[in-house]
Amino acid sequence: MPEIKKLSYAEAVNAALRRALEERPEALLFGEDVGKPGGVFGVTKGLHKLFGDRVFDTPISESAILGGAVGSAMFGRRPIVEIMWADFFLVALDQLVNQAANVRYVSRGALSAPITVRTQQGSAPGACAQHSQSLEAFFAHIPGLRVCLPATHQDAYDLLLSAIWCDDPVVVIENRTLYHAGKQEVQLGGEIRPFGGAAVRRPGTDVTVLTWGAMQHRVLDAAERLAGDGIDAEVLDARWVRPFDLDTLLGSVRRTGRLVVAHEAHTVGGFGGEVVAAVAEAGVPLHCPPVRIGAPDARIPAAPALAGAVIPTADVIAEAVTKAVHA
Amino acid sequence: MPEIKKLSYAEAVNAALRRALEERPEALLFGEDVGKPGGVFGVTKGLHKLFGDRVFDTPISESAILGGAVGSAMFGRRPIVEIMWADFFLVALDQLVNQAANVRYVSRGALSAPITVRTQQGSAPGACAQHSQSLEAFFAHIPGLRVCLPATHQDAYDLLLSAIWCDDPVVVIENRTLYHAGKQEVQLGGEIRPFGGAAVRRPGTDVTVLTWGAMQHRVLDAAERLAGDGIDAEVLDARWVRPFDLDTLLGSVRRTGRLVVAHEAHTVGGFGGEVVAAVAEAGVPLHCPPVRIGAPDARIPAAPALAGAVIPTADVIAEAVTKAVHA
Amino acid sequence: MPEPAALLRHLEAMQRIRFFEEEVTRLRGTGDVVGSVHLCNGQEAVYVGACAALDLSRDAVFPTYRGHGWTLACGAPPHALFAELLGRRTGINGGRGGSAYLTAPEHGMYGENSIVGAGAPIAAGAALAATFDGSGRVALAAFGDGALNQGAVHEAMNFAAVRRLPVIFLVENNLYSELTPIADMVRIDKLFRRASAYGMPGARIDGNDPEAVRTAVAEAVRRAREGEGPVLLEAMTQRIVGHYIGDAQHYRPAGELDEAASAEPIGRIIRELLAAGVDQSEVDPVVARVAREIADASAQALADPIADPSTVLEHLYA
Amino acid sequence: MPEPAALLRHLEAMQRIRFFEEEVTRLRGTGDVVGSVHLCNGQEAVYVGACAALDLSRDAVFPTYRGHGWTLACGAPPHALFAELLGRRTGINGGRGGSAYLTAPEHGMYGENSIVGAGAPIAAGAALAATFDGSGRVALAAFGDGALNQGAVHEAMNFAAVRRLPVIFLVENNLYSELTPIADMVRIDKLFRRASAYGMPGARIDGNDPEAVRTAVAEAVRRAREGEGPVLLEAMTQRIVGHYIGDAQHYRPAGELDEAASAEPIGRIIRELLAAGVDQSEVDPVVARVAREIADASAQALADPIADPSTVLEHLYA
Ligand SMILES: Cc1ncc(C[n+]2csc(CCOP(=O)(O)OP(=O)(O)O)c2C)c(N)n1
Ligand SMILES: Cc1ncc(C[n+]2csc(CCOP(=O)(O)OP(=O)(O)O)c2C)c(N)n1
Ligand SMILES: [Mg+2]
Ligand SMILES: [Mg+2]
Repeated sequence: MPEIKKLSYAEAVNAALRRALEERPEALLFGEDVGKPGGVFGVTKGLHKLFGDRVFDTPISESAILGGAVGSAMFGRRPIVEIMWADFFLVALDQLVNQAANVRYVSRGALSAPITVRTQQGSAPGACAQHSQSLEAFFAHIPGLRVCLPATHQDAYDLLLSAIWCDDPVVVIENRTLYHAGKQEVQLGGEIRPFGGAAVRRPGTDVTVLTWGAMQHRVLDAAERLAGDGIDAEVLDARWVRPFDLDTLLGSVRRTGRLVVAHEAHTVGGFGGEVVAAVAEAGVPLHCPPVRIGAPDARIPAAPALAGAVIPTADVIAEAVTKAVHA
Repeated sequence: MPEIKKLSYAEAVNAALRRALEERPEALLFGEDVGKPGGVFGVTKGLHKLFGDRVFDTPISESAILGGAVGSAMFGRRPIVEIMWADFFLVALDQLVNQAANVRYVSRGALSAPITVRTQQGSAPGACAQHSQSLEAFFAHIPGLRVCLPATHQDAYDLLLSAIWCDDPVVVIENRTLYHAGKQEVQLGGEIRPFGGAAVRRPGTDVTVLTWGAMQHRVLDAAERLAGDGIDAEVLDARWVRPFDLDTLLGSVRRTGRLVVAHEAHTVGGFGGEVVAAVAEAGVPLHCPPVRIGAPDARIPAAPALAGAVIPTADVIAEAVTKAVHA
Repeated sequence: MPEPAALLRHLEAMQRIRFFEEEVTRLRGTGDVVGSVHLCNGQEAVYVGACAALDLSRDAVFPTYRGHGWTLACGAPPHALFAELLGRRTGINGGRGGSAYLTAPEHGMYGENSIVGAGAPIAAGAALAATFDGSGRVALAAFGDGALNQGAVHEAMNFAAVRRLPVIFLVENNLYSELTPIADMVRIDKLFRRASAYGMPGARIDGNDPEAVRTAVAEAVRRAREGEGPVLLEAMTQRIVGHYIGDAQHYRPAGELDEAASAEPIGRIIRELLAAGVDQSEVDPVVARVAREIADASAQALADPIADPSTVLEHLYA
Repeated sequence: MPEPAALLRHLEAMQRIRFFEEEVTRLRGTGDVVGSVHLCNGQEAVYVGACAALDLSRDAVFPTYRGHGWTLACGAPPHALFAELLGRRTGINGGRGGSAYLTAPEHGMYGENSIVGAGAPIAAGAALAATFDGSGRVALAAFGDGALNQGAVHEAMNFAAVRRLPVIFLVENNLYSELTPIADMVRIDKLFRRASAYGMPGARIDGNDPEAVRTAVAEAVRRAREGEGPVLLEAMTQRIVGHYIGDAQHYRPAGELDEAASAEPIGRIIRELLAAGVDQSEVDPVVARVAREIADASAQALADPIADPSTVLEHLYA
């Protein structure tokens, strides 16, 4: 019985978790502060009360959290765990890459590790260099994982459910600047969709701008400004970087003949390189060289004035697109 | 007083370490089994005897090893540490990415962490999925680090010394299949070169094949076969993936008009994507779409027959190059 | 004093492992087996004793790369293990796991682990599942002395202790981590003492005596099943071979290997059997039967077809 | 009983931190300071006591994100800290570090760390350097109660113990890790007891008494300088504010905060001073002076120019 509710992004995540815990008795939810306190961002509020022991707090032990997820998933549980910041994955990446990603493959399907790891990433005003990185490229490089970055309220709900229902290990990368940034209508209770698939956020004809994560809102701002300048940009939200929906991108680029990829992560070695390379390999003829927009080589500084010079803004995006279109 | 000696790759590494410990009294060498036993691959043999306490064994504690390196480097030591397999970095990547890479930037140069981390990676017959990954894309994505992959005996010596002399954190990725695979003449004692710079391993005119790490030997094999078929491939060894020597690559591609990138790492999200994207962005006109060769989406299986179907062979490379050239 | 019949069963199980490892050594010598192989000769009593205390139809074992012995003690067929090491289609993981990353869930062996210490949190997770599924499952994480210095093991032990998870942490203390003595890598070499930091019981046991291991693990299993939480057991043993095939063990002090050889569990249990009045003629057929079993399994595996590369992309995802 | 003069010095140092944090709270309210800020109100005695025992011209402190107090106790100027939190050009790291990742090596403060536990191995590294450079340096790693469950801390403690490194592991046990009580996350909440697992001394100290902290740290420094190795000290204290500014602390049981407020170190040391016969008129000027100092520093920082974005690519590499 689908229903529509006005929710914040955080509430949409909460609604998805609640539904998963209701409909999947084998689902567990655990991580640092996710139980009794309801999460440092309030995302898991009320769930411990509703579901008791299935929702619990853990020590500050990311290897135990991820290993606990892998082990319990091997035995039929459906753990949903939280790594509070993507940066913190780096103390325990082994459990995701060397463990979760291998279980099914090595056992030829005799075992599996269907875990869902929620995290959130990116820069926010005042956040330090150890709380600001965008690391999707790491996860996207690992066969055996699936990776999505919900950037709308509806996707916060939908993609998380797709992840939990998926029988593979999935990393869901949220963004804390979106959690409480306003309410939107979210359709709850609909059919759970399979993972994968990009979304067209703004149709256009002159240039394809592919993006993902919170960056998409800056890209859409830029696209509105560009429209004022007579440039009609098509904005695609990749949503999933593994599997990446290359077909939708190629279709768009074939129409527009121009490709810009914008992400918050560092440009060098970022997933934008993968995207541009895949389009180049496909031999799609372009009117101008493809363009990547991302953070330059620097660490992410805390002061907003400094971070603002590293993380691409709508201005930077608009300028780069304009330059590409007029190239 | 440069001299030339016939050495194995492992001995070349050993010679570089010995020179560093001799010429830099602040150099330390530590890691699991690197001291008294001389390393599981015998690479550090004899150094503990020669340099005493400056060369020591550590517990199986990668976070302590890397953190110990960062902390001692901040106070003027020049630690050279070993992470025995690149796969093991994943239990302690925090110390490299969140710590070492930030120290200088955040302190605006008041502090620095000039550590050298030797590791080795890749598939070898019988090695399991947790001992076979090629992870250079992770390191190459991190501003603040430098990353090289010496693939020749001479580079095993030269690049390691460049790394140790470099005032930034450097990851040196060796390859265990090369350690004892035969001796070659290595020039010792020459000038220590600055980091960076690709090498032309085989000049050619028809197609540029860029590679790095042990894969280069398969690429060179493929190039010899291709020569028999009348295809003259230029083989470039990137050597450093951060900083990546784009100029040398662009110069070559401008001449040949064709680009193939071959690496052992997984293609999707691999550093090959960065390279192809950078060339595409540069707008170099190509006769045919660029081609990436790497491991397909799979984990790395232990059985040689299976691993051989995942890791690109000289055959696979030759075929892909042929196809590209005839496209 | 245990029944001679029980000792004979232990002997058989340990001898199966020993012969298996000896045959692997031969196959590594001929080049049929390739790559790094970690043998467990000398440590067999740990596996045989522990598995005798587990109910492998529901319990779950998580060993390390040094896991042939565990896998056999769990009851996996030697043929499928040989085939795995030989990269055959009939390998227990079709050649995907290899010597160091075997999985045999149908026998209660839920995966070797080649990342030191990484099996401990996964075992805690298996135990966590047991607190919800009513299975009564107990998980056993086995790892080496050196693994205790790995962060993941620490996290797993605290996590298990605080949630009272039904998991047994079993240290195979063979005195070395690869080529380095554990005594040089810790200040307190009574490793079981670390348990008290987490508020769980810890004990040192004779890892060359399968009955001592069985007894201690059985008590740990009882506690775990009754909701009393985890335990840390430190089984003292020694490998009487190198860390990997080819390791010349120059790092071992003179005499140590000889002593270890004279204390190794198979010779010891035979001496115990004879002392208990069992006749050599009852021992010999057991040994001979296992020798034949292993020789046959190896021959059969060698005759099996090589793993099929065309399947290599399968089973990455659901 | 310490001299009143020493107590007055402690009072001044603690009050400086308290006023600093109160002003930061105000600036966070006005929106001049942005982002997540972790205050240390209530824990000042730990920093002031420890720094009084260190020789900051050579020793090195490695605190956590809750590090304003440490940085001030080390002697860093309040103005440069305010400026850092305000993202000014004059910030102690030019705005690059922010509240949670400050560095002030010129004052012996070698970096806050925003990754729980990550400072511990780095401090061990600093101590390792000291075993070679003849400096006599002692490194002090400070971290919270919750950090003890992080793998890196475990590895650092064992590494330091086995190499007898001159490092002090100082736990600020404020009973909570973010919003979760430490008592729920460990079985043994006497955290200093973990030291024995590594073969080093451990002790619990009164973290609201700067003299008690000073004395314990001084003894740890002595040991460390004389090559006797590391120590684990557990300073019992409480934060009398939220984990971060804005944390409503619903998770704290009724009465706990009131009790903490009545035990907090500044009120306590004033009561001690008065009990020792010092007159209120000797206390007041100290407090007033520090209040002015902080107000001036804040005003000055607010007037400073914003950090210069054109410099943002500098100093990534040597
Ligand atoms: C995280 C990690 N670090 C290092 C290694 C390399 N390594 C493999 S075995 C081993 C020694 C392990 O010693 P111990 O735990 O005592 O087990 P044993 O081999 O003696 O059974 C090491 C360091 C690894 N596999 N994983
Ligand atoms: C590796 C890692 N995991 C999680 C976090 C998120 N986090 C920040 S502070 C904190 C609580 C730390 O508690 P404690 O160690 O007691 O220190 P306190 O904040 O009480 O000073 C957590 C979980 C982090 N910063 N790093
Ligand atoms: Mg061992
Ligand atoms: Mg705390």
